[in-house]
Amino acid sequence: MALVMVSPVAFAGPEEDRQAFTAFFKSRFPEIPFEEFANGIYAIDQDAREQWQEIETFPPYEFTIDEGRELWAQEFPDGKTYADCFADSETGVRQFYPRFDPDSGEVQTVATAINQCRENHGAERLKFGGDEIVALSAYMSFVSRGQPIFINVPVDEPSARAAYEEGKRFYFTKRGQLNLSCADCHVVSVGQHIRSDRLSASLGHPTHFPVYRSKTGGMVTLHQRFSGCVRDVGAKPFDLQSREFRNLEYFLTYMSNGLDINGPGARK
Amino acid sequence: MANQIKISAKLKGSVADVKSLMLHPMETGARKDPDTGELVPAHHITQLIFTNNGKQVMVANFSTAVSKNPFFGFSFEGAKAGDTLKVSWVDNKGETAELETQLA
Amino acid sequence: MAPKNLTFIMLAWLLTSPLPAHAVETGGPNCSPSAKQTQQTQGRAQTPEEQYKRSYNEAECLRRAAAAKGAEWLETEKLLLRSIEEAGNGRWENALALAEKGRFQAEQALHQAEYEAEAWKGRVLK
Amino acid sequence: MQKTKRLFLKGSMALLALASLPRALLAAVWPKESFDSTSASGALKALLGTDVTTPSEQIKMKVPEIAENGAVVPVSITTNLENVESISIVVPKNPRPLAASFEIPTGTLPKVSCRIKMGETSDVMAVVKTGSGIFSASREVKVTIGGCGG
Repeated sequence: MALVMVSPVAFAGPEEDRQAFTAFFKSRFPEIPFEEFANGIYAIDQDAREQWQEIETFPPYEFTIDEGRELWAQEFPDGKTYADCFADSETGVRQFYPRFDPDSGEVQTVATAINQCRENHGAERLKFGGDEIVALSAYMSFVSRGQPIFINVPVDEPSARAAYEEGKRFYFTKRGQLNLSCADCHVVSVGQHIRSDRLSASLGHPTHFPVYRSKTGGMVTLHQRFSGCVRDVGAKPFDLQSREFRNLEYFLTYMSNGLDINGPGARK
Repeated sequence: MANQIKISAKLKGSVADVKSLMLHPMETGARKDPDTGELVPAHHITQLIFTNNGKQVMVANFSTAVSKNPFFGFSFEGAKAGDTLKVSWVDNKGETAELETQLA
Repeated sequence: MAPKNLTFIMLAWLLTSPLPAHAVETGGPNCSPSAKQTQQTQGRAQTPEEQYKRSYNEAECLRRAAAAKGAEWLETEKLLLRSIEEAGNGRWENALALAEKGRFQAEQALHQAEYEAEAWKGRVLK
Repeated sequence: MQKTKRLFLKGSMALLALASLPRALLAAVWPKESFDSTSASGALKALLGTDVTTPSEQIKMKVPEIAENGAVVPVSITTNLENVESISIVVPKNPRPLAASFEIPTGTLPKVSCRIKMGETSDVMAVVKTGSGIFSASREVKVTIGGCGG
């Protein structure tokens, strides 16, 4: 009985999922080149794009990048720095996150990796969504600008695949009082108006975070954005960096493999 | 991190194209603190002044209706490489910030 | 979109589930399947207070069941907390109305989660 | 190309000395009365002595048709008019319509850009004072209630 109900598609491999995912957006927006999806809604909405470009000429997140650069160079109590945890290459490491961490058996994001690094070197963990961790991840995105996302779901790690599948399930599951899934807005209704906003494509969603949002006049992380979306459909959000959100990020970022990191970004 | 200014100045011949960004809350005085419900007092940059080699090239007067972390761009003639462009602001609380940069 | 039999499933679930009616004051109801109802009200009309407490406990157990599935709605817990506040002021009718709203939401969230357990697979792009 | 012009406000030096502002800012006075005015007309009168402006097609404005967010509306103004002394941005429907005013000394191009807040859909007026008069241009910017930010 259960076997009959399981659609084979739901268990297609990550790479087949990704190809189907990108093919959908390619057929929905044949005029938009693949790499443009890294620009989120501004790949689709021209009037908004001009305002965005104007703000990107001198974006308010520049202060945050500076702060992150300073924090990156600070020494931990044992004299080490972040560079000892992350490869201190010119192209950064943002494009490789989230990644499956065999030690913990869980998905590690930039934020959890930052805290892991601090813990390993005798520094206190930072509060997720707090100024310092956001500045650090903004700086790390900045360093990785132009690097294509390269997320791996190792085939020899069943837990990695399970985490990916859990993220995929989250993405396609309707939730909340409005009974909407991520895919309902950002795949099925992509480009449609929701009041005065247009719905962005999920392809490219993770490339540009954290973002400076005009609405709040501050930085917003991907998980804060997840939280906002879950709230918007009338469901109780999960915690920042919860297993649910990390797995969702794993799936969503895998779907954007090959797109360039272009964070941090400015958003309305 | 307070009182920061960022400036970018590009020379095109003798014209300097100046863009600047200031870290400032630009509180209108009409916003309520979500935690306390109290009005947050107005706190905004009132005046932004640019000088090039000591000569004033721009005075920008701002109200509270200029966006948080204000951006301001303008251009002036008669600039050359090596000139000292200086920007300073003052806000309604009397706080100030300034920054100097060499045109290149 | 919702399957026709979900209401039935939920009804069956409700009927077979224990509905402990105690301890709004002591950190919430005991929702474990082995918990027995401690208060029997059969044979006489319930007081508004009893009605409320029963409703609240049911709602809170349903809410926890929805939360355990990661399917809790945004306002459910707030509704129930407000009902406790109303109850604390002896406004049993208001308290009951809020608890019932919370119960409705929690039920719907559970319906949703049970339906979605399979339905999401049909939405995966292929 | 541009001629010498008078001080933006006479007597500003004395006023500022009293206010004991930093030396770098001893240049011009912040036109408080105009900024405090709750009408566009009042703001212009306080700032320029009159609220009568001549519409001019030589003023080019770049503003969005629909603001992505009323908190950050990019505004760029440039003009071919000569002897420009000041450029001001007025949003008649804002609680305090005068958003910003820029003093343009000789040698500075009449070309400014900034980002402003708008409470609701309104015209955005560019008011340009030159040696020969006061000119204006106007464009409507729609401010809508967002959905969820894209």
